[in-house]
Amino acid sequence: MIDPWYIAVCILVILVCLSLIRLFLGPTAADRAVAIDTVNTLSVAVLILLGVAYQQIIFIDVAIVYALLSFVSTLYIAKYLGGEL
Amino acid sequence: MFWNLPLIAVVVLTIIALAIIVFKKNLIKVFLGIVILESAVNLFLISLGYREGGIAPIYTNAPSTAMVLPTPQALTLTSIVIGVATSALLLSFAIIIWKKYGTIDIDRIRRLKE
Amino acid sequence: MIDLVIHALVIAGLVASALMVFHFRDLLAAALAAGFFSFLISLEFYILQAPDVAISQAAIGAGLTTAIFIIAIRATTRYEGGQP
Amino acid sequence: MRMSKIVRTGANLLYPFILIFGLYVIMHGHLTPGGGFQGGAVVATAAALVIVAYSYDEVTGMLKKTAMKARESIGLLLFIGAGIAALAVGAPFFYNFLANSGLLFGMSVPAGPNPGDLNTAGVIPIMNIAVGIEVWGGLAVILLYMLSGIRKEES
Amino acid sequence: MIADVLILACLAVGIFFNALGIAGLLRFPDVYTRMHATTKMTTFGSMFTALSVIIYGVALFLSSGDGQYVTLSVHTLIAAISLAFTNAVGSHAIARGAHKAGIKPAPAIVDRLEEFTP
Amino acid sequence: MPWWTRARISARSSEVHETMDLTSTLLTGAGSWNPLPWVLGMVVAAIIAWLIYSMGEKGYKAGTAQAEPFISGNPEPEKGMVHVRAGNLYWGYLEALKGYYDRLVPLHTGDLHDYVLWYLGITALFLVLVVISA
Amino acid sequence: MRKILTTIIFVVLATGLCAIPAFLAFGEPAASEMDQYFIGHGQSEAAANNIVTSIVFDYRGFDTLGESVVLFTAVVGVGLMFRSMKGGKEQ
Amino acid sequence: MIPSFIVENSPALMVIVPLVAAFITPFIGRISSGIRSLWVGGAMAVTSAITLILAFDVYSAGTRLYVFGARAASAAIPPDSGGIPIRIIFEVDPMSALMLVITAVSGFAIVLYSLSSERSHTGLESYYTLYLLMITGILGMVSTGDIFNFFVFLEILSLASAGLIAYRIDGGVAVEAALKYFVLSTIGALAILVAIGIYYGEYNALNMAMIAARMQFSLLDQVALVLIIAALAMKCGAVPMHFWTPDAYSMAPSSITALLVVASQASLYGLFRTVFSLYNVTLNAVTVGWLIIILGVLSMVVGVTMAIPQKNVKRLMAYHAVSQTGYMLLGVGVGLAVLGNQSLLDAFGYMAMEGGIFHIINHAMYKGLLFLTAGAIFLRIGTYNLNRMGGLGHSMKWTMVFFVIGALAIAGIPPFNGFASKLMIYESVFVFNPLLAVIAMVVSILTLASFVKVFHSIFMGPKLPEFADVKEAPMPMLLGMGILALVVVLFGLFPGIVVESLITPAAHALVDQGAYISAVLGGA
Repeated sequence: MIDPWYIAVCILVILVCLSLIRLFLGPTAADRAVAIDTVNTLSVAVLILLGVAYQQIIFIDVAIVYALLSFVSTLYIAKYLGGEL
Repeated sequence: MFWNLPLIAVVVLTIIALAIIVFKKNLIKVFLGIVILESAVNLFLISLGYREGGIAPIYTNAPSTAMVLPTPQALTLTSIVIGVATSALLLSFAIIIWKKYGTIDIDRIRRLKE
Repeated sequence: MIDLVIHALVIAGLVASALMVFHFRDLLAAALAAGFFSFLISLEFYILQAPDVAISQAAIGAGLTTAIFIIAIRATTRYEGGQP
Repeated sequence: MRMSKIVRTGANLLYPFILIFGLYVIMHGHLTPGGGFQGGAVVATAAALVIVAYSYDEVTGMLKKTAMKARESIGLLLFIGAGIAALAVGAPFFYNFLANSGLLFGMSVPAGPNPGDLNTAGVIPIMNIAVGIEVWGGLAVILLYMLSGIRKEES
Repeated sequence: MIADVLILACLAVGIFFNALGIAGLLRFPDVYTRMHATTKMTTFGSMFTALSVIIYGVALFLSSGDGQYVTLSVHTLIAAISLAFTNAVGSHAIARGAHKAGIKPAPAIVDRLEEFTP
Repeated sequence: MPWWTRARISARSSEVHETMDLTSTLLTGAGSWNPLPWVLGMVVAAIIAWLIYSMGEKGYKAGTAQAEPFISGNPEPEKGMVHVRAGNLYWGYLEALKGYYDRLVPLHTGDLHDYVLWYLGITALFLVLVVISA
Repeated sequence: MRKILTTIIFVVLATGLCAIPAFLAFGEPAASEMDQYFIGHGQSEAAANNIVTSIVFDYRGFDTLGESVVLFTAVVGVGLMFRSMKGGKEQ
Repeated sequence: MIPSFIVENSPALMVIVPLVAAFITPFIGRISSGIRSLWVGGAMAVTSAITLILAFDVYSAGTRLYVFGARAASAAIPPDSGGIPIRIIFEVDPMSALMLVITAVSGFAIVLYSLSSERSHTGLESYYTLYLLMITGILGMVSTGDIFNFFVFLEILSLASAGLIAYRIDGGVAVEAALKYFVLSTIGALAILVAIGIYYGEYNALNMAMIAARMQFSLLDQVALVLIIAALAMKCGAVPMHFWTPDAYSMAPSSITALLVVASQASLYGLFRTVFSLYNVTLNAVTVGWLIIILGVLSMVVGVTMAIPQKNVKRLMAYHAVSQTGYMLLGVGVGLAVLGNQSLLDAFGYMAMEGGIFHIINHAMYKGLLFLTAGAIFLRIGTYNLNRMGGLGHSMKWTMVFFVIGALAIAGIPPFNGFASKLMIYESVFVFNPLLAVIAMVVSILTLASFVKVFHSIFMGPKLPEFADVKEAPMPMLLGMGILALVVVLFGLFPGIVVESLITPAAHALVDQGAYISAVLGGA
C-alpha cells in the first residue's frame, strides 16, 4: 500500500509544475507574480505533507519559514509592479 | 543510472548557468546565471551526502536508524551565505555602473581595454 | 517508487525554470523564475533530508535574493536590450 | 512610497510574529533545524517586510543604518569573543569550553534519540545568537543601502 | 478509524481545491480572474491539507499519548495561520500593483479603485 | 642544524668557496654569485670616475653665457618643448613588430564574455590534455 | 569561428563534468568514516542534538567565522559603493 | 622573551587580531581620523609581529600545526574516525611561512603608506576594514591545511579585493574593473568548490594532508585538478586568463594594487600547494609541468610585450606583474616537470623551484615598491598618463631613488634581488631546456627597456612648467616605500643567506609530500 501522504505530495508537485506553465506563458509580469504566489501557497502544503510523510516533526519548521518569508518577496514584486519601489 | 538523477541535474544546471553567463548581454541576467551556478554547486554538495533511507542528522524522537552525512550540509550552509554576499556585492556594482555609464549591457561596458 | 517520481518532477522543474531564466528577456520575469528555482532547490534539499539547508535556502534564496534582485532591476532597467 | 493600508496593517501584525519565530529558530538551533544564519535571515526578512510596507524615509527613521551596522559588528565581536574566551581558559581557539561543564548551556545530552534540552551544547547557542545578530544586521543593511541607491538616483 | 477517514477526506478536499485553483490559473483569461481562482482555491486547499495533518497529529496523540504529535499539530496550525494571513495580504498587494501598473480588468464595468484613487 | 641545510651542504660541499663570505654567496646550479665584489667594483669605478671628473676644466662657471647652448644663433626653445614624451619612445620597435601587435592588442577586448570564455576555454583545454595524458 | 569554439568548449566541459554522475554514486557514499564519527560522537562531545549545528559551530567553527566575515565584507563593500561623497576628493 | 602563549597560539592570533581590528574600525573612525590611523597602524603592526614570530618559529622548529577547537593536537584525529582529521587544522610549513613573511612585510609597509596617501578620500572606515580583511584572507589562505577553509578565505580575499578595487567610484571605471575581477573570481571559486566536493565524495575528507595521503589520481581527481589549477592560475593572472589583471591593477588605489600583488602570490601559493602537496608524484608530472611552463612562458612574453606600448604607468606595471608571474610559473613548473626523476630533481629541479619561489618574495617587494612610487607620483601630479609627465626628478628625489631601485630590481640588474632569482632560474632552466632560458633572458631585456622608458618619461628631462610647484611625497609614504626598498637592497646584497635560510626550506617543504602528510597524520 502506498502511503497516502506521498500520493498527495506527488499530486501537489505535479500542480506546482503545472503552474510553471503559467509562469512561462503569462503575458504580463502580474500573471507571473500570481503564478509565484500560487506556488508559494502550494509549497507550504507540500512541505507540511512531506514532513509528515518522512515522520519528521521538526521538518514542519521549514514550512512555517517558507509561509512567512515567501510573502515578503511577493510584496516586493507587487510594490515594483505598482511603480512604488 | 536513473538514481544519479540529482548529479545529472547538477551537470545540466551547471551548463545552463554557464550558458547564461556567456551568452547573455545583460549584467543582471549574468548575475542570475551566477546564482543558478551557485545553487547547482550546492545541490552537488548536498547530493554527495545523501544516503539511501537515511534521515536528517538531527537526534529527535524520530527513530534513528541511518542518518545522511552531515558535513556536506554544513558546507552548503557556508556556501549559501557566501552566495548571498556575492550577489549583493555584484548587484551593487551593477547599480553603480548603471549610474555612471547609463547602461548595463556588457558590450558597452568596455572602457578598459588594450 | 513514488518518492522517485516526486524527485524526478522536482528536478524537471529545476531544469525548466533554469531554462526560463535563459529565455526571458523581461528581467523581472527572469528574477521571478530564479525565485521559483530557489524554491524548487529548497524543496530538493528538503527531499534530500537537509532541513537546515532548506530553511536557509528558503529564507535567503527565495526571500532576500529575489528582493535585492528586484531592487537592482528597479535601480537599473527592466528589459534586456532596451524597451521592447 | 508606502503601500496600502491593508499591507501596512498586515506588516505590523506579522512583524512581531516573524521576529519571535526568528528568535525561536535561533534559540533552538542546536535542537531543531535552524540556527544563527537561518534565524538571522528570518529576522532580517522581518526588517525587509517593514522596509517594503513603508516608505524609505519612514523606514530610515525606524531602522537606522548605523544601528544595523553596529549590530553586525557587535554580533561578530560576540562570535569571535566566544572563540577567544576559549583561549582565555587555556584551550585553543574555538574550543567548546562550556559543553558538558554544567554551567550555562553546559548540560550533557543523553545518547540516542531524545527531544533535547535548551540548556545544552556549550558555546553553540551563544554563537548562534551572535551569528543571528550579525546576519540580521548584515542583510538588513544591505537592503537599506540598495534602496538608498535608488533614492540617490531620483534626487 | 474515523480519524483515518477524516484525514483522507480532508486530504482529498484539499487536493481537489488546489487542482481547481491551478486549473483556474491556467484557463482563466486575465490577471484578476486568475488571481480570483488561485487565491481562494489554493488557500482553502492548503488549509484543508494542513487540517488533515492536524487531525493526524491529534489522533496519534490520543492513541499513543506522545507529546511530539501535539508539537506537530501546533506547528502545522501556525503554518496554516501564517499562510492564511500572508496569502491574503500578498494577493491584495499584487492585485493593487497590477492595477497601478495599468492592467485593467477587461470585462469590468465599474472600477471603484480607479474612481477613488486619483 | 636543520636537515635541509645538512642535505644541501653535503650535496654541494665541493663547490663552496671557502674564502668567500657564506652569507652573501648564492650557489646556483652551475656556479656561484656574490654581489659584494660587484658592489666593490662599482665603488672603485665611481672613485675613478670622480678622479677623472676632478681633473676637468676649472674655468667653467654655471649661469654665465658659457652654459648656454650654441644653436647657430637661433633662439633656445622652451625647456618643456625639448622633452621627449613617452608616446614617442620606441616608435621603431613598435613599427617593426606591427604584425605581432596588430594581432595581440585586439585580443584585449575589454568584453567580460571574452574574459569568461578564455577562462572556460583554458579549463577545457587542460581537461583534455590532462585526461588524455593520464 | 567564435561560435564553434564556444560550442566546443561547452561540449568538453559538459563531458568532463559528466565524470561526476558517472563515478560518484548517489545514495550510497563511497566512504563515510568522518561523518560516522560526527553522527556517533557529536551528541556527546558537542552536546547538541542537531549534528549539523555541532559541525557548523564546533567542529568546523572556524569556517563559520570565515563565512560571517564574508557577509561582513559584503556589507562593507556595499556600503563603500553607496557612500556619500561629500567633503572628500576623488579621482 | 616572547610569552609562550603568543608563540603557541600565533596561528590563531594572526587571524584574530586583524579580524577584531576590522570589526571595530567602523566605530573608531567615527571618533577621529587620528585615532583611526593609530588603531589601524597598531593593529597591522601587531599582526605583522605575530606573523613574523610564527614564521621564525616555523623556520627554527619545523612545521607548526594548530587545531581549532581541540584540546590536544592528537584530538584532531580521534581513533574512531578512520584516521581522518575531523577539525580544521592550520598547517604552517616553511613554504607557508615564506608567504607569511611576504604578507607581513608588505602589509605593514603598505598600511604606513596609505595612512597619508588616502587621507583626503571618503569612506576610509570601509577602506581600512576591507584592507584588514584582505590581510586576513591572505594569511588564512596561505596557512590553512583544510581545503574548504582555503575556499572560505579565498572568498574573503575576493570580496575584499573587489570592494577595494572599486574604491574610487567617481568615474565608474574602477567599478567596471572590480566587476570583471569579481565575476571571474566568483566563477573560479565555484569551480574550486566543485573540486572540493569531488574530493569529499571520493575520500570523505577535507583535510589536505588526508586527501594527499589517499590520492589515487582517478578520472575524478583529474577533473578536480584541472578545475583547481585553472581557477588559481586565472586568479594569479596567467596569460591567457590575465585580462582582469591590468584592469584591476590600474584602477585600484596604488596601495591596494601593491597588496593585490601579494594576493596574486597567495593564489600562486594555492596552485603550487595543490600540485605539489595534494597530488605530487601521483599526477602525470610531465604534462602538468609543461602546462604550467607554457602558461609561464606565455605570461612572460605576452605580459612584457603588451607592457611596452602602454601609456598608463600603472597599466604598464600591471602587465609587468603578469610577466613576472610567468617567471615563477616557469621556475616551479620546471621543478614539477622533473618531479618523478630524483637525479634530475637534484641536478637542477630544486634550483629552478628555489628560483621561482625566491622570485615570489622578490616580486612582491619590488613590484609593491613600484606601485607605491606610481601612487606617490599620482598623488602629486594627478595623472597616470606617461605622455603628460616629465622632469619630476628635480622635485621628487626620494621617490626617484626608490623607483630606480625597484626598476633595476625588476629588470634584473646585478646588485639587486631580481638578479639573484633570475640567475637561479636562468641557469637551472638552461639545463632543462635552453630555449626557455633564452626566452626568459629576452623578456628580462625587454623589461629593462620598458622601465627605461618609464624612468625617462617620468623623471628625466627639464622641469616642466605645469609641475613647477610639485613637492616630495609625504613622510609616511616615503617610510612605507623605504621599508620595501630596504628589503629589496638587503635581499640583493645577501642572497646567499636568504636562499639558504628562507627559500631552500620552502622548496623542500613544497616537494616533500611525505613530510606534509606525516606532520598531520603522524608517522604514516
